[in-house]
Amino acid sequence: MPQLFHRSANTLARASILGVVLLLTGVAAALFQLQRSPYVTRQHEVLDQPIPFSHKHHVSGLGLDCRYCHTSVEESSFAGIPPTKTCMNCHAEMWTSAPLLDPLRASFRTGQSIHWNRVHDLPDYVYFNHSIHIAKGVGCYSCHGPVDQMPLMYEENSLQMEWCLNCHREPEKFLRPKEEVFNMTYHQPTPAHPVEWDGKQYYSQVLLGDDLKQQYHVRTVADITSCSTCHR
Amino acid sequence: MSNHTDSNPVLISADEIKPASPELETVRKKLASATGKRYWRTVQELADEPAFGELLQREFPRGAGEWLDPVSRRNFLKLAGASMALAGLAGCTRQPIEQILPYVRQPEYLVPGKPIFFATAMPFSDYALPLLVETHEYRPTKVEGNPQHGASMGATDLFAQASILDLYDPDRSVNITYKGEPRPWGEFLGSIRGRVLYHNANKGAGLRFLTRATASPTFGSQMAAIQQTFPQSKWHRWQPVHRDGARAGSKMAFGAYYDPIYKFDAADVVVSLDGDFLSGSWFPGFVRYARDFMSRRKDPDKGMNRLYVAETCPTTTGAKADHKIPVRNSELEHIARALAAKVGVAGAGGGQINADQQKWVDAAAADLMQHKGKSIVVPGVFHTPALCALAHAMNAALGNAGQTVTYIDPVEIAPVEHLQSIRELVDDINAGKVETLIIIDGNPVYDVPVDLGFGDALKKVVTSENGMIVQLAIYNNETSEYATWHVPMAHYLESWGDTRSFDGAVTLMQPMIAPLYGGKSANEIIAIFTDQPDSSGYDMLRAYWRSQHTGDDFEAWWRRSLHDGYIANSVFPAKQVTARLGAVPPPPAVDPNAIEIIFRPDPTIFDGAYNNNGWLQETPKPLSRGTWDNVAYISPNMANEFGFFVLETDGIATSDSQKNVNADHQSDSQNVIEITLDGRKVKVPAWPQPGHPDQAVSLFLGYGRKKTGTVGAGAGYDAYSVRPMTSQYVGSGSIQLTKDHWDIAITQGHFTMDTREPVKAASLQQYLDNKQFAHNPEEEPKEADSLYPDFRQKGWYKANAWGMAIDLNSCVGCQACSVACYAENNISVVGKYQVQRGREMMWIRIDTYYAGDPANPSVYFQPLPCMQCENAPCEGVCPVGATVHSTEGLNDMVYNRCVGTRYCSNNCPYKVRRFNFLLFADYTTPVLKLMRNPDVTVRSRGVMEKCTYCIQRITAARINAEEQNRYTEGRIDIRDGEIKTACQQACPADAIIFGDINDPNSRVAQLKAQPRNYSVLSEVNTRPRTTYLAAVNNPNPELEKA
Amino acid sequence: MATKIDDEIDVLPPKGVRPPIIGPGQTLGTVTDRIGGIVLAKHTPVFWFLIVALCVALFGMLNTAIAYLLGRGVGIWGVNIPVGWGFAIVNFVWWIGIGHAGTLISAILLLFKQGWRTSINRFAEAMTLFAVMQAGLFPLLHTGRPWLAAYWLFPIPLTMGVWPQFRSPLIWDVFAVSTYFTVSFLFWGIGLIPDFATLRDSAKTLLVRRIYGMLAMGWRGSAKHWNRYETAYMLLAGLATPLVLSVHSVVSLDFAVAVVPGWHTTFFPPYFVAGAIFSGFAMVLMLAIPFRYLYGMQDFITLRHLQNCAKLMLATGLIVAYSYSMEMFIGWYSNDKFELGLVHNRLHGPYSHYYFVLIFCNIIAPQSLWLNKVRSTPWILFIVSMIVQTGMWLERFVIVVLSLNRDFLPSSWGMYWWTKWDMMTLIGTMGFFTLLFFLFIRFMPAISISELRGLLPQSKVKE
Amino acid sequence: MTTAQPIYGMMAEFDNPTDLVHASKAAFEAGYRKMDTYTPYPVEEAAEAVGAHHNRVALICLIGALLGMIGGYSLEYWVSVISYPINVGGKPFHAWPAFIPVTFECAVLGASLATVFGMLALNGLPQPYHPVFNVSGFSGASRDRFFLCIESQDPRFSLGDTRKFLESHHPVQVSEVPY
Repeated sequence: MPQLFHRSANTLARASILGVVLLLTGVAAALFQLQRSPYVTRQHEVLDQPIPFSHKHHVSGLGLDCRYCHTSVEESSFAGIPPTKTCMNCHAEMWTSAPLLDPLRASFRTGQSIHWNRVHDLPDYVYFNHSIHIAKGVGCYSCHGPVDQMPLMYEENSLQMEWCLNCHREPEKFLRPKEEVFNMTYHQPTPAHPVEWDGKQYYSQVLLGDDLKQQYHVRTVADITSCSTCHR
Repeated sequence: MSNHTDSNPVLISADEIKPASPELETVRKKLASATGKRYWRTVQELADEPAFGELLQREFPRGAGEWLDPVSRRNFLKLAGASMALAGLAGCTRQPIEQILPYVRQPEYLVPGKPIFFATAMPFSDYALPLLVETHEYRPTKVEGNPQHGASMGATDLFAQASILDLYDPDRSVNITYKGEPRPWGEFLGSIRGRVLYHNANKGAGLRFLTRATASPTFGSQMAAIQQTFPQSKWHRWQPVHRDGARAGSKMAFGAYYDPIYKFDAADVVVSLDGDFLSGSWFPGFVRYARDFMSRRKDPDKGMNRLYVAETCPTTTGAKADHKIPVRNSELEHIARALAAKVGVAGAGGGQINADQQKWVDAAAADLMQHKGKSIVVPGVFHTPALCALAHAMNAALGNAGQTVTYIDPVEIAPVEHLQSIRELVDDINAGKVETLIIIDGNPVYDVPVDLGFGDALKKVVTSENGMIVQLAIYNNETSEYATWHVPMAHYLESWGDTRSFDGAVTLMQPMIAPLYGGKSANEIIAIFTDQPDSSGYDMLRAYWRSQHTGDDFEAWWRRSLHDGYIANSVFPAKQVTARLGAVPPPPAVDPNAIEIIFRPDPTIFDGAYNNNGWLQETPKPLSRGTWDNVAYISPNMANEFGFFVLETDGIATSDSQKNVNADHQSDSQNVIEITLDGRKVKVPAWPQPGHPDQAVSLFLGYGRKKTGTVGAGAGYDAYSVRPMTSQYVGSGSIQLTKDHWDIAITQGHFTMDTREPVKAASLQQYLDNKQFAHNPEEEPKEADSLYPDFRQKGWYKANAWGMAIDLNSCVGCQACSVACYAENNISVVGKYQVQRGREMMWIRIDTYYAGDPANPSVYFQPLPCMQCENAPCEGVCPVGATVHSTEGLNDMVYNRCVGTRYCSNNCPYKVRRFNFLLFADYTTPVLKLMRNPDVTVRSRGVMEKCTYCIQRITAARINAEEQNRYTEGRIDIRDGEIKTACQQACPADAIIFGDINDPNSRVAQLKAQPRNYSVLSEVNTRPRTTYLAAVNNPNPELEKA
Repeated sequence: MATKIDDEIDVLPPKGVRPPIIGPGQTLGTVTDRIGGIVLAKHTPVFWFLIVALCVALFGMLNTAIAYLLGRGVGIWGVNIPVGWGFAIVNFVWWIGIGHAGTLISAILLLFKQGWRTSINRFAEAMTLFAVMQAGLFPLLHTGRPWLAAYWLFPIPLTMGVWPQFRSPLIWDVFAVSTYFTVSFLFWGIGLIPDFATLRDSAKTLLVRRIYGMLAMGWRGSAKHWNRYETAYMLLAGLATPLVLSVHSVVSLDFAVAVVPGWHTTFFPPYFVAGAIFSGFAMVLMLAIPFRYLYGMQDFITLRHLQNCAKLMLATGLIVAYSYSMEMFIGWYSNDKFELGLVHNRLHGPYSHYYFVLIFCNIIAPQSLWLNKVRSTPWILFIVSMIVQTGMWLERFVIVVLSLNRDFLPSSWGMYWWTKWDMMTLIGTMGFFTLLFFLFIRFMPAISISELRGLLPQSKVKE
Repeated sequence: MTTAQPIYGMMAEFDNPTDLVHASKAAFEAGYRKMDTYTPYPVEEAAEAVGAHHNRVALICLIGALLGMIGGYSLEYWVSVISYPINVGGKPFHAWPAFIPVTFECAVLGASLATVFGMLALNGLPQPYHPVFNVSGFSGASRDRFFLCIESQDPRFSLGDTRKFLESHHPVQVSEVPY
């Protein structure tokens, strides 16, 4: 009886089995990476804006406080996007002829809003509240990153649920004194650069975080990881 | 207190922020092209929606409304395919880039993301309900009662709650039309100016105004001005649910029109002669009266008041009575006379009544005599003058007048008897005396007594060569077809105005939003005739009150009044009047064989004004639990004679007769009978209503509309079509059985408690003998016997633990809570067919149970929200953990995690969970997006939903308290009452109390400590956070013995 | 050969003598030819095309129903509140139940050294697989959004950082059913290897030989291979036995774990397992009888097999009957108001007629199996099996709907009406099932050739 | 063919299992070890004759079962107690009774997979090419023929003697098995 298959078939058969296994694992791994990839999260992706507004220039350059524009950040869920009027407070005198600012003047003239593209956009079933995070000593930096170094705004963090949980599960690792919340240059305490708060010197974030948690009545981890904290 | 985001409400009057209200025009234009975003943060944001990237969001299908649209349903395969394609990647779908549009000039008072509350008032019938309205970026989203105002005390009725939906109703009339052709405002103005000049010449001969009853002082002054400019003109009034009987009765008793004001909180004994003061706002002062009356039944240990009711058509008032007798309309006046005679009213007597009625009368009379000055006799508002006169006389004889009953001038401006008024108009028209008819609000062609032939009359006017009819109405209705000019009317939330609450206090109305559909207010239309065509409603209002206000502090006074929503100390003073029972006509003869046809306003649709309101259409009628149709009540006996299915109470019809099968929830097919009255016929579905008198049929107004919006179209039968002048509320006719059947969508098919006893009830005596009567030690599991760990040990429920107590004694079953919940929680309307399928979405339903003799049963109402069980059966069975427990003891529902196995609903012993079997939420109608509460997710297809104790309000209050640094012994110090759930806030009877059960001083904690407190189905050991206070009634021992 | 009806084989042997497991005169060669012939035959019989065509039509209907479901949502079905589970779950449990006989025959009977199992275990296992495939469809469709259910039910590290809720019986179900499918597939698969080798060697054309050659993986019947093969087969049998019992127990826990009266009961697992085997054997007969008739397999699937299946049906049927009576008895004996209400609802409620039909199908009808005549007459057996199959579907309907429609609060009692979409889905899966089965018969040895050889007298080693 | 060419072995074909078993036994007694029989169905006697008594399939199965069991339970424990402990209907985080079904299923799954793939691996399958297929009439091995093959690897193997030895057990035919 003649052979049905050539000798090489044996190696071929075993190799192909191995191949399939590898392929499947590969695909799975790829998917898990994809869902966390910047492609999906839009992390570090600079969106086109009608006006190339530079936070770097206005914050570290001119030293504007976050709250000058984002007025409701301390009292409302919504930090607030400055109305055209706010920009015109200065730009009525400065750069009055810069073509860059045409859309701004147009908006002020016509009363039509400027259409910014949303950079930090949570899904609609997530109810994030800025004011309470500010009140508990979560710095702007913790979520928005080095805004003062961003010529054009982009999303520093993934804003995915697992990312939120990082902090909600261990707030002490991220809390900072309230007075430092808007401070873009603040650094967590290290033995080299201690942080003074409440008359005490802190050499490690853990100690500081624990005290802040006490002081600011941060609710228990069980509390702030309950589903209804963010979902309704 | 109605603000749930701040302990002291941001109450602002709109005139302080004039420029605020966003450019609605642009919003509206852009809305047309907008696609479905699930909610937005500012109107501007909404007004410019990116259309792309829809498919990417398919796993919570945005704009998947296209499924419901037959046209695009064809390509559902394609789209389903898309969703499948996303299946594997759903975790990886990118969000579409969304835009954000800041204000150009942000209004001073606006904090984006925080609601602002404005005070205003809702005109209803001829008086008003004072309100606070919650607005988000100047979109009104929720209506609450004005807590500082005596007519509301913070509560509302279901109509007020539903009026929000009316405001945004896409079916509202949007165009000024001339003979059906759209026309610009200017052209209308021009043609009216012509008229004005013409009538200036002829002193207003042939100029007529037809309005509903109004209590607006400004409007009154305008009409007065008109009378001066056009002496010959006439102002007619018509509203179908009028109180002519009461008016005439008052004249009969006092020689003038007066409105009675009752002080139920001061009355120990209340006798109602079909006085339906616990059912709805057609009884002036309902909201306040429910609160007052129930305040005397909250704590049996402190004693209770006692309510005797003799009623014709069963109402929730009768349901709450300690002693109720169903009587036929013609018998009622006899009973009144007998009662009057017994309480010593001279000239009364002469009533023939049967033994049962005699017993009731004797007991009631005895009780009344024992409580002189501390009792009330309440006459029905839909009855003969004589009945009302007798009631006034009794109150006088009992010394109640001035004590528990006072009389004030009518709040209606220039009160008239409406039937008289409309009749004059029609006569004049027929006599050709009418050239110009201005119809403001209302829908006379539909609801004027049928034998007046109003439609034909109007035709005469329009067809006459100089005739013109101007109609101002919110909807294009039956009347619009006859109008020369139709002008869209502004909703009360869109217009300036003033009116009076039932006690005469002036309440001011301010707009929450610029007219969505370019509507005009009544004042603005009338102004055209008083030569101020372009003066705004605000100017007129302000001008009028400027003239009224004495003193130089007008500005401050005006601002305060607008801010509060009412003018201080404007309540009408009580009149010192005494009822003289003069020539009361002899009582009508009782014909035992005649069939009495009774007409009543519909419990949820009223006179038809709310016919196109989905929330109200889907709200079950309190007693029949029917939706989307009106039925005709007949007595169980009559039903038996006809051989109809008889609605079960545990007195009859076991729940298992095959006949009863279709009565199981959902579609209940009813036999149709034909009503004949004065030779006019109408076919109606007969509903065997326990407690309905024999030889009588009750019809409900407001349905069977020929021209209405998409919602109300085709619902119910038109009772007006057989309602002649002579029988406004009752007539004698005949009924005929037909072969037809009529499917009624009911939300409850079993009205007996079977063996389950969800409602525990006892008499006051039984309660005093055994305060623990609501508890059954054998069945109730002890705290100890559980295999589960005590989560309090693990730190759960330690800080704030939310709970609710519902007082079954107080609940009057008015449904205000259900509708409030619709408004607060963006609940979808599903329509008649889906309700028949058992898919209504109501988060808090009111179960109605009947016990005892179906001819005159005891009735119990039980509001049922989610029980928030600590051992929640629903949670353990969810495979994905979409419903789990929060540390505050809430049974969280995570919509975006739900995959829709419906296991939780199966395992819920209370069946309070609701499922989006189809895409019920409307993602496509742009204007409805303005209405939604931005703090609550709009649930999509295939998602389970349920009551959350208004988690959004809890969160807001908690955050607010934390930011104000309020803490006490480990708990966040949220003040008791700082959080009110929507249902609690709306409840007129104050039957629902929510709060922190860890705070021993909270009301809820104290109520739960009462012996009456029990949990439904405790034997299942679900440990509900929502518990009930058992019902205790206060029957007269005398009658008990008999 | 094939479709001729050789009736004489179905003639009953004299009293006391049991029909043989294999017809007389079969040799190693004939066995190979007769069974392999079905697959390797030049001409596919006409009836095969007719049946497959019909099934394809039904399969199309199924897909239509599914597509519309995905488009609109489960609202197109009859489900509602309170009856949140309808046809989908009823069909799921029904199909899963059917899927039990296969593994039972191949595993448990193997452990008990029941020789007669060999000629029916192969297609019984195939039946199992196909039935489980049908069953598997429903839990997914039943959510209306399978693209979520498909992956949120498995522990996958997604960006939400949340996981399945392992206290839910539905999750147990996911694991039980998927495991059951995998194991049954392996069992069936390794059983096929030697037979593929047979087909490889007896096929005429090179292509066919190559195809089966690949499937056979180079099996050459080496003694060492046989030795490991046998061990593995036995081990799988040993694993499958507790598994098959566990699967339907877990399915029964979907109900038993709930608080719903009529579900909340401890004796569901044995009750469900018995029912499953009951319906499983009914299905085996419903497939075996036409199969042996159409392909003239009376020599290999003899009256002996039919009789044994019938006896097993009778036995399990009696267990089921016992369960029904216990249900009622406990309901009465507990004197619990909800349990009493349940009994009342079943006997007098709006759906009582369903219950009585169920009693007839599952308790009365099977009693006919006491008669040897019935057990030995294929066409009667076929009808009885059909009745039982209907009954078992009704049983699930009664459990699901008649418990939910009147549970705790009378105010929320309701009714359930199935829609045309429900029906299309049910009938569609029947078509899908039959389709797969006939494809299987056509392309794979429907009877285990190698195992059958072992039963032949000539295959014994003489000392 | 020339004898110079190396061959896989010497193959004897029988038409009944009895002869095969006798031949195999004899071969074993004759000291042959590297040999194998090929039969259309499992013939235990033959297996014993060529010395295939024990195998490690059962061990592999056990290992699979243990892995599955431990894996399943620890997954459940980690998910519900460590990763994201949530209060579900008041049930304990570590609700071990509820964890049993999944643990069991995982164990069975692990065991089954291990068994099947272990068996195939030990058998060196898939192996579509094998010298024995070169023997004419070997297709009978999957029908009604029985083969005994003594492999050339065997120290005692020698073309002449082995052929003689096999022919002495009345086979249908004896043939060389080329590589």
